[in-house]
Amino acid sequence: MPWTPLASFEIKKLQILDEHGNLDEALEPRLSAEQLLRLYRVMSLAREGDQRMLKLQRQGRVGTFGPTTGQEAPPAATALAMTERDWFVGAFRELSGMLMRGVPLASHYIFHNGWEEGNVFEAPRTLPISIIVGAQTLHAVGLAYAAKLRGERDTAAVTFFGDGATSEGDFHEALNFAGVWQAPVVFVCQNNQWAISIPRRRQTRAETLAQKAIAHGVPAVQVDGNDPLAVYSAAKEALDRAHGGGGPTLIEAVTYRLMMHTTSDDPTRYREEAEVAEWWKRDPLVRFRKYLERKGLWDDQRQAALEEEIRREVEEAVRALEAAKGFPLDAPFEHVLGTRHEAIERQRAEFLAGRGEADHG
Amino acid sequence: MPWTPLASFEIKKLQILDEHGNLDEALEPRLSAEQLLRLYRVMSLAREGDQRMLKLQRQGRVGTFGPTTGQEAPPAATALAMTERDWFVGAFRELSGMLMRGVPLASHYIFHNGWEEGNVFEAPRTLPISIIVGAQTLHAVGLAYAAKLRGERDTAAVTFFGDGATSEGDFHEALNFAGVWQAPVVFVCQNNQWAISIPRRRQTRAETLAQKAIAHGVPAVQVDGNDPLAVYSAAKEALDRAHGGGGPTLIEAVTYRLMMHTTSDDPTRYREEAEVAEWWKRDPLVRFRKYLERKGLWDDQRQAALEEEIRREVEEAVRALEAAKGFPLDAPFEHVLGTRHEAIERQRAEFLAGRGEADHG
Amino acid sequence: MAKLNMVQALNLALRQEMERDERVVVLGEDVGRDGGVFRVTDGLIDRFGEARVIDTPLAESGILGTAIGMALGGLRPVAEMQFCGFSYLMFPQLEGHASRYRSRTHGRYTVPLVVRVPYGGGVRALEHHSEAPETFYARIPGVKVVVPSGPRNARALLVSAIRDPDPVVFLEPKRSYRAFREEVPEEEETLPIGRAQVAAEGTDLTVVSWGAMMRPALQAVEAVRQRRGASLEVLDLLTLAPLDVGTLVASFRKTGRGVVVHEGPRTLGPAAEIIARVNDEALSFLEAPIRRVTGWDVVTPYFQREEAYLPSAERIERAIEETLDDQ
Amino acid sequence: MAKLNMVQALNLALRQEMERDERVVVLGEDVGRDGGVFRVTDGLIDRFGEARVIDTPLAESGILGTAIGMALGGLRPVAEMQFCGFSYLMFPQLEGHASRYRSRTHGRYTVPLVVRVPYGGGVRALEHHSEAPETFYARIPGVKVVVPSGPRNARALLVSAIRDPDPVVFLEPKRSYRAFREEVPEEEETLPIGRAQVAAEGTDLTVVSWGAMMRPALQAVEAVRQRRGASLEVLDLLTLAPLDVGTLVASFRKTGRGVVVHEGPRTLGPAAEIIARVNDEALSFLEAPIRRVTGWDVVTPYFQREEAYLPSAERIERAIEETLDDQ
Ligand SMILES: Cc1ncc(C[n+]2csc(CCOP(=O)(O)OP(=O)(O)O)c2C)c(N)n1
Ligand SMILES: Cc1ncc(C[n+]2csc(CCOP(=O)(O)OP(=O)(O)O)c2C)c(N)n1
Ligand SMILES: [Mg+2]
Ligand SMILES: [Mg+2]
Repeated sequence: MPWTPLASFEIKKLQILDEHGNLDEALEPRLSAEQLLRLYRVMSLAREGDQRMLKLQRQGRVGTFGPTTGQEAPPAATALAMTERDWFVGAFRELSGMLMRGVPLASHYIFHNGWEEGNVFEAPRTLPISIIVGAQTLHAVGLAYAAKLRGERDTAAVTFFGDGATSEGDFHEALNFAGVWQAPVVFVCQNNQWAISIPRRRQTRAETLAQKAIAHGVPAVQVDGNDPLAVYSAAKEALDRAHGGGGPTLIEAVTYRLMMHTTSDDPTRYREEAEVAEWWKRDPLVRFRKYLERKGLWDDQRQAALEEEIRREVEEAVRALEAAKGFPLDAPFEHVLGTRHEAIERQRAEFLAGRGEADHG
Repeated sequence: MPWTPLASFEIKKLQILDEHGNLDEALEPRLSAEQLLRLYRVMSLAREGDQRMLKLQRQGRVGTFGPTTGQEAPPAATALAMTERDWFVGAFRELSGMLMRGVPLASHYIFHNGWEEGNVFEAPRTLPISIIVGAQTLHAVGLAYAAKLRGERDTAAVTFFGDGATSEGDFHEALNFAGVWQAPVVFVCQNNQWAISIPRRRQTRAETLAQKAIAHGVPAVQVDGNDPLAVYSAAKEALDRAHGGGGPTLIEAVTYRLMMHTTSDDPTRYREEAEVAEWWKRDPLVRFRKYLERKGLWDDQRQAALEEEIRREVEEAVRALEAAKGFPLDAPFEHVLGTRHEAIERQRAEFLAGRGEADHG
Repeated sequence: MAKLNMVQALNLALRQEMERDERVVVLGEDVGRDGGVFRVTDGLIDRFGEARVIDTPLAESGILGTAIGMALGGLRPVAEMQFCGFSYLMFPQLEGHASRYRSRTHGRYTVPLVVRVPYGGGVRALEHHSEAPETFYARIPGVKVVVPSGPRNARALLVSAIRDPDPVVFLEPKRSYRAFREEVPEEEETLPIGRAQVAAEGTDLTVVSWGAMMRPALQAVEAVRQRRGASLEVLDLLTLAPLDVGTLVASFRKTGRGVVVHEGPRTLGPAAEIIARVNDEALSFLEAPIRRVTGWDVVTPYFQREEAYLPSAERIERAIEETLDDQ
Repeated sequence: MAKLNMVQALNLALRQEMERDERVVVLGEDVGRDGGVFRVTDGLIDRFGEARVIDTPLAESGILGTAIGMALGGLRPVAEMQFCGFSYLMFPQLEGHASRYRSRTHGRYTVPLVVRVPYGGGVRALEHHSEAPETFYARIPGVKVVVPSGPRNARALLVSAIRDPDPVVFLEPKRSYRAFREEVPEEEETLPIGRAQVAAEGTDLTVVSWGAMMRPALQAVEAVRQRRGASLEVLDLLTLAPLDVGTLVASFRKTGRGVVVHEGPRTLGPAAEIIARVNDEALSFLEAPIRRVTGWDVVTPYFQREEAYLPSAERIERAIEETLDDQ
């Protein structure tokens, strides 16, 4: 009686499609050919859109951004499991998921070219990029609470964040609120092994990031984040639970940031090329393509056609980026408040007058 | 291989002396008679000092405060396990621990009578009361880091906080930093079941508070917080680990807030008297007295003598409280910065001139 | 009409808005079963249930962060910070997100919410319970800051704040919570956000204040008026952001003299901005330096020294006299 | 003497102070192996080891909170916030504890630490990377706020800040990090905290600024001087809290006219306090309203609109001309 066991916990890892393309058929999710091909297409578009953007950045045609290459699976496969009624609340490395939600690639470019206009897109219930690490996880919990309060059983909120974000207090407050409220939230941690220069093992002493949910009585699982099938299955299960009133889940998706943190970063200062090379072997696109091929859904010809199609789509986005200029300079005055106030309008007038003079002078 | 168990965890509970005074002899800590009597004395003084303060508050002789009655064991027994080289970093419900550290009861009264002077005491490495819930836990981690950096192997930092505090982001950041740094910190959660009106089960979905440490790879244990022997043993083990370079520990001490949250609070609005009555039966003082009696260290006569002694000590503190007045009004100007600045000095002069006039006018 | 104190008036506003609009929810520490530590939310949980009157875990960033999500999701959350000194924990969510979703998305997503913050001194409280943080919030573009001074305007302004499309920090002067009562009509009343009120008209000098300081300010004005028959104008700002510059400037153009009263430290307090606005638009009308009767640039002292540090009617009186006497 | 840019000068200060005083430690996100995202801490980890150059987990409140503990424990921590927009997460620890241990314990416990914060616009960065938060920090009693404007004073002020007995928020104008070089002596140099510098003497008008805005301000001054031969005084504040009121007031008494330039929003920006101080002590010397060339009261726009929104040499020039022309 003096030393009583009170509670015990276990964290498990899910992998369905391994890096060699081997499949665990018992766990294979039931996805239609159309869904599988959409997933592959979106991941491929994200990869190509990302790589093209790196060039644009080097040419000064967009500003600083965080490449997503290598991390296409967690956002895209999760978004595939979502419906239009679910909320998508990302951080800044979820390009594939935003594309799956219907955000135009051009919006992503325009945003990263320093225009708020890049955040004005029609994709349903999809919030723009959130830069402050960890903060957005709380918004997801509030969105989920609102849905629950209104009896919208078909609505959950899905939020994404990195391994580094699990150190921020906001992340824990979000998990805790979600646990207490049994709010329909899916927390997806993209553990890409690095937070800028800080490796995962120096971010926290915990052996897994999934176990952070134990602190808040929230179920959690680790998945191979380069395995789109595992991510999909875990996300689907978590979403089903959320929709069914079963509350939140944390999914740790183990993946890797193959590029620099952002285009301002030089990763050779802090990590080994060998490590990066090792992770290239686990490229989610290669693995998924093999899977599609084995299912008879894919071949070289289709691949060539897709590549051509994507090339055109990316070119179109680049053209849209180039066309996106000349937006009204005084928009910040227009959108700072939802009501008009003399003090603001007078500053706007002063601003515009100054611009006019400056343009002439 | 697809569903791989990755990690498992267990939380245990320690009790040595149960509420009927039954002892688990195998686990009984080796404390000298002097130590045991000191512990009993300090807990008794805290109880009496607290109850007397309630009356002082009702008479308007001190301001709002949070009574500690019922929670004497965790701070006092932990402080007994500490040395002068360890840091004591409390919240606001650790009167017994502060007394054990050598903080005069009078200082506690003077602080709660609205004088910063109540924070100026000689007790070694003992920080004043910290009101912002959770914030102080980070200071403890920094103190521990400093000690470790300087090679002070005999120094750990011990920080106290409530069940409610475990919801604050700062608490998690503190645990995480301590885990990564393997800093010599002992986190003592006084889980007194309530955070003002919020019961423990609505504070978090977690079954125990101890398990919050799992999120950060930090070992944790739950103890019966009304059992001074269990608290002492857990604290001693955690301190030994910290001093030995083994890093941080979280101790959840399960106890109960027998009084109101603070003197401004009316607990009948939100909790049942029956629950309170149930916990009075687990009074740590009653239990510990029985233990001392069985060990032949205590009897009614000694009890009477102690009560008399404590009564006198408390009266002395009340007298010191009454005497503590007339402190310089401009002390806030003196202590806002460590260097002199004209702008501040001119305000001080303006302040003093204004007081002078007001006094005459 | 019922005679209500400010706590009751705020409670009335919340009750009626929750009845009128089911999107309105209340959240915070102890706002439910306990009715809030000041009882502003008293009884709401019985009327509207636990789902709309939400006792949250103890985490201020969590409270505002989830309130932002609720607002994005179509609710109208009214969050409570238990005391001013703890409200800073929600500052990053306020500055980083509540204030920005509108501008970030050019209006596609907005965050209509209210954060109620009991603030200011005078109630013999512990450390961190008596701060006056107006500046921190009024300085954030995209946030409105409202401060009532009495039960009636508190009720009307809270209703307006709840219906406002923007995040509103609603500072409640806790010293005024139970200090006095006013007639507050049962029927709906609102007051426009962004407008100051002329509490008394006059031509010799303008006294500007808000919140709990309105009472000593009015006392001081009355004393000076009686003693020397001066004609004193008094402005009750009611909104600190966006500032009602028009009313301020008009008054100073008329009087040419002024005293601004607030509790928080002098440096970078709202008085500084008011003086700067007068400098911008009415400098040539000024006949004397505008005096600031404010807290000092020190850490808010514990309560034994508090009264000596808070602006008092005497200090305000003296400042008015000196400013009137200035050549 | 070596010609250094500001990054190198700050690095020199850190290196020398760490050599001189083993209590000095550096902590923050990516300050170690990576050398800081701006390379201010470059090479320190190789020289002083991981224990004194601490790559922390990603948590700003954690960084400042543990730095407070380190300072209480006898170290001299220099914490880095990666960008201004994330520094608000440490605000509660700064306001609630760093600024208060001294006053709370009447000097028994103190918190000598430095928080370095890269701040301000002009580097085409993402949202939250370009804010100018001077007011938030300068408004906290018990905190000092220092802003260098060039490599040499950056080095000298950082040394002073590290040796200062109080918490110092050290705002580094990131636009100036690599913009230009100055001779910076290898030998120790310090500059007093709390003192402004007269960057140019003049009698017709005073321009007040600090940080990155010093360069456009000086450009504008030069242009106006050349165009109309005006005698313009320029103050580089260097410390924003506590303010060097003496130097400010003396200058305005001499010139009677002024322009204050800063990046952050106008409302409640430091310019307001400067104007209020002049109102307090030099109003009768004023011949024209002091003009504020500042950011606007809007959310900091994304980088395409940034240059249009930041004070430019042209705007400053215009304000100087208008102020000189005022009757
Ligand atoms: C609150 C906050 N602090 C610091 C930063 C600067 N920063 C941007 S991304 C990043 C690392 C994030 O790491 P992680 O969460 O693992 O996400 P990843 O970048 O790897 O996708 C940091 C420190 C920030 N954006 N927000
Ligand atoms: C950051 C913060 N938020 C709110 C408060 C107001 N408050 C004081 S104590 C308390 C409850 C604390 O509960 P717990 O941590 O369980 O400690 P206990 O009071 O039970 O000892 C609250 C909400 C505070 N002091 N600090
Ligand atoms: Mg990462
Ligand atoms: Mg408690």
